Amino acid sequence: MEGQLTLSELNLLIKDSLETAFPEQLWVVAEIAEMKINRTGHCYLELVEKNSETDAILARARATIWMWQFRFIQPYFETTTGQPLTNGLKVLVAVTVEFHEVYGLSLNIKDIDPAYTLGDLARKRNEVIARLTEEGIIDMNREIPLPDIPSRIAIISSPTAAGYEDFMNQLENNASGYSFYTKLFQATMQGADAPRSIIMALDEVFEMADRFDVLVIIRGGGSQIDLGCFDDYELAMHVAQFPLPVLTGIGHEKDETVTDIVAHTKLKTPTAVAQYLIQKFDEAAEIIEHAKEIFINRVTNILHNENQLINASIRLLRPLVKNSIENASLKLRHKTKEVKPVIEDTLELENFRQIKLSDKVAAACQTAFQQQRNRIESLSVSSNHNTKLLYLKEEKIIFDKLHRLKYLSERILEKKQSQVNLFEKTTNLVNPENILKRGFSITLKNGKAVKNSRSVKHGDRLEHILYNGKIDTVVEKKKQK
Amino acid sequence: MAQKKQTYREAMQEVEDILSSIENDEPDVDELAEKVKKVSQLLKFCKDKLYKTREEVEQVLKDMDE
Amino acid sequence: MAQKKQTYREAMQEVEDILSSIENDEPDVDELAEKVKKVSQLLKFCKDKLYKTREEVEQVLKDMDE
Amino acid sequence: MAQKKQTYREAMQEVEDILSSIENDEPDVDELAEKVKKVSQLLKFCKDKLYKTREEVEQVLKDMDE
Amino acid sequence: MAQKKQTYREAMQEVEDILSSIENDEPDVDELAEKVKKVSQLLKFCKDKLYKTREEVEQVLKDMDE
Amino acid sequence: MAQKKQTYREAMQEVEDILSSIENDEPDVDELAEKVKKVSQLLKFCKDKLYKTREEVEQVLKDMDE
Amino acid sequence: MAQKKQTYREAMQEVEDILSSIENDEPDVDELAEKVKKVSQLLKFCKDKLYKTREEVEQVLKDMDE
Repeated sequence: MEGQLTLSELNLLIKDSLETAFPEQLWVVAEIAEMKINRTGHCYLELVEKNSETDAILARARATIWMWQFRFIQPYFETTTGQPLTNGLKVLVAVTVEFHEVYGLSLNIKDIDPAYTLGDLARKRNEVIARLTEEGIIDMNREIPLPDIPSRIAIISSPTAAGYEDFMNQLENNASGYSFYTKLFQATMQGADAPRSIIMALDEVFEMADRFDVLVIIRGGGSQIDLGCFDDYELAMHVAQFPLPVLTGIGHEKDETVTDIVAHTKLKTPTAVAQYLIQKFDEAAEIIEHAKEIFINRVTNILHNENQLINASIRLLRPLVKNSIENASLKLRHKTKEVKPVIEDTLELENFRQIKLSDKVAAACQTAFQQQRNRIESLSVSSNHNTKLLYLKEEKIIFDKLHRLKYLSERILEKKQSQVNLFEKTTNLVNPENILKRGFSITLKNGKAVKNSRSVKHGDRLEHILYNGKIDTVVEKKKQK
Repeated sequence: MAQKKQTYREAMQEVEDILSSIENDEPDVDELAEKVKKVSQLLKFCKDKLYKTREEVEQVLKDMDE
Repeated sequence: MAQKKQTYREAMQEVEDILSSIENDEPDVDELAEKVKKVSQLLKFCKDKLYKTREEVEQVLKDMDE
Repeated sequence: MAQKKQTYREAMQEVEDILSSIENDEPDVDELAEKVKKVSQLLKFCKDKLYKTREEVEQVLKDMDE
Repeated sequence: MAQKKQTYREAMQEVEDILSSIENDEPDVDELAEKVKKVSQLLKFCKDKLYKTREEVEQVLKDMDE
Repeated sequence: MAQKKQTYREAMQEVEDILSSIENDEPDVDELAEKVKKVSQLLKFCKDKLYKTREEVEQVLKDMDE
Repeated sequence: MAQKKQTYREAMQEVEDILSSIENDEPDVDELAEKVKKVSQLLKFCKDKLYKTREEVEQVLKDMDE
């Protein structure tokens, strides 16, 4: 049949077409499905593209990194990403499309851009973290309080791992002689099986969680970059929700795994975990010692202070008491001193009052005399001695009375005298003797006065009484009127 | 004796009486003489008494002045 | 005796009374002499009393001053 | 006897009263001497009492000082 | 007897009262000596009490030091 | 008995509380000795927890196994 | 009897109160001796209590170190 081509002719034709179609190298995104390195150092890979939803494979291609390129690419990649160039990684590779008549289509990888992978891993990791966060469990384990002394330790590790041995050595030979109780739960700690294996171990620990204070996940001695399994969502979810605080010592230098993130405390190595635990004990011991020290100090202080207080009170008491007594004594002395002037003043006052009263007596007498003087001033008795005035007045009264007496007496006596004189005069008038003096005479007859001449007869003998004598006669003749 | 006891007033009364009787009764000379004598005596008595009284008063005043 | 108990005031009152009676009643000479004697005595009594009082008061005041 | 029971205060009051009566009332010769004597006695009594009190008080004060 | 039960404070108060009464009231010589005696007794009582208190207190303080 | 059930944390909390009370409250000599005893016991208990866990747990496990 | 039940704190408070009253109040001679005695007793009581506490505490602390 015309136009028939041999397979080689076809393949050559394909080869030419491809070379024409893809003359330049191309940057292609793919996932490493499988990767092998042969003895000569060439790297053979299977690249795929998966549906991000379903994981169904959409495309597949073989690829090769020749030894001389791989020698540069691999370390560069791993150094840059911190990840081994391994299955499951998404990579951005610079490829030339090659077609070999015998081996078929193959992509020759000239270069890998680690930045892309890094971004992709980060994205994936971020997705896991975002999911855990969204589910609200990312901090769950961290929220479990770590016991002050995490002494009962469940360990998930590979028994043969050097890291486990380091961990145990560290714990058992701790310098302070702390006592730890450990129990190992075995698990595969690397590779694709690791998550499942570790989850199984977790379930085992979970069954007896109350016997332990803490769970330690340690891995050691393996590749420093074979840690993708610890970004596994399932594993991280289990760790996050584990009822005991989880300490990780997975052993890597750079970015932490998601397991580290959800763990209670992430440490770099198993030894570091052991040291961490010992450190917790050290801290506790220190706290106890510190508490003891503080306590002893405080108690000692209190006792000392109280003693000081008592002594201070004793020291205070003496001056206070002395002061108090001094004050009382002073007050008493003052009071005593106060008595004398008060009394003396009083006596002085009284004495003064008496003197005043004596003066008043004299003054009153004087006043009395003065009053008398005023009353008899008209008598014009001149005396400067007021005190004598009373007497003078009375004397005057007496004197007056005497003179009144004299006057009255004399008046009366005069009157009487004149009466007597009158009577005397009258008497003188009638006195016969005085009549005789004037020449009359009394004629007696027989001793009796002759009052009438008729009683005389002739011849009667008559006696005549004259002044200074008598004469006898005889009647011779009688004449009658 | 009677005269000693007789007061000045009695004496003066008697004088008065006697003088009255002289005036009214017109005694005879004998009587008159008697009466006059009596009056004289009485008046002397009164006069003495007056004098004595005066003496006394004066003596009293004199004594008081001393 | 009665005079000892008599006061100065009473004595002076009596003097006054006697003088009054002399003035108004015109006593006769017998009484006058008696009354004069009485007044004389009373005044003497008052004078003595007055003198004595003066002496006494002066003595008391003198004593008081000592 | 009465003076012994009489207090200083009463005595001083009596002096005051007597002075008042001497000053204000008509002085009476009969009573003046008596009154002055009384005042004198009272003042003497007060003086004595005051002196005695002073003696006593001074003794007490002296004793107090010791 | 009354004084044994009397406190220092009361005694001092009484002294105060008595002095006050001496100072402010009309001085009463009759009671003054008594009052001063009383004050003297009270002050003596206080002095004794103070002395005794001082002795007691010093003994207690001395005992405390031992 | 109570201490056996007490956790390290509770014991330390109690120590803390007692320390706090000693520091902040008026020092109470009356209770001090008791508090010291208590703290001493608590600290001993806590210290034992550091050094005797293995024996304890192993004893417990042994008991459980039996 | 009362002191047996009294706490150290109360006793010290009482000491404080009494000292305060001695310092601030009008000196009270009547009560001073009693107060000083009381303070002496209280301080003795406190001192004894403190000494006893110190002994106890020191024993406990010694035991703790072992």
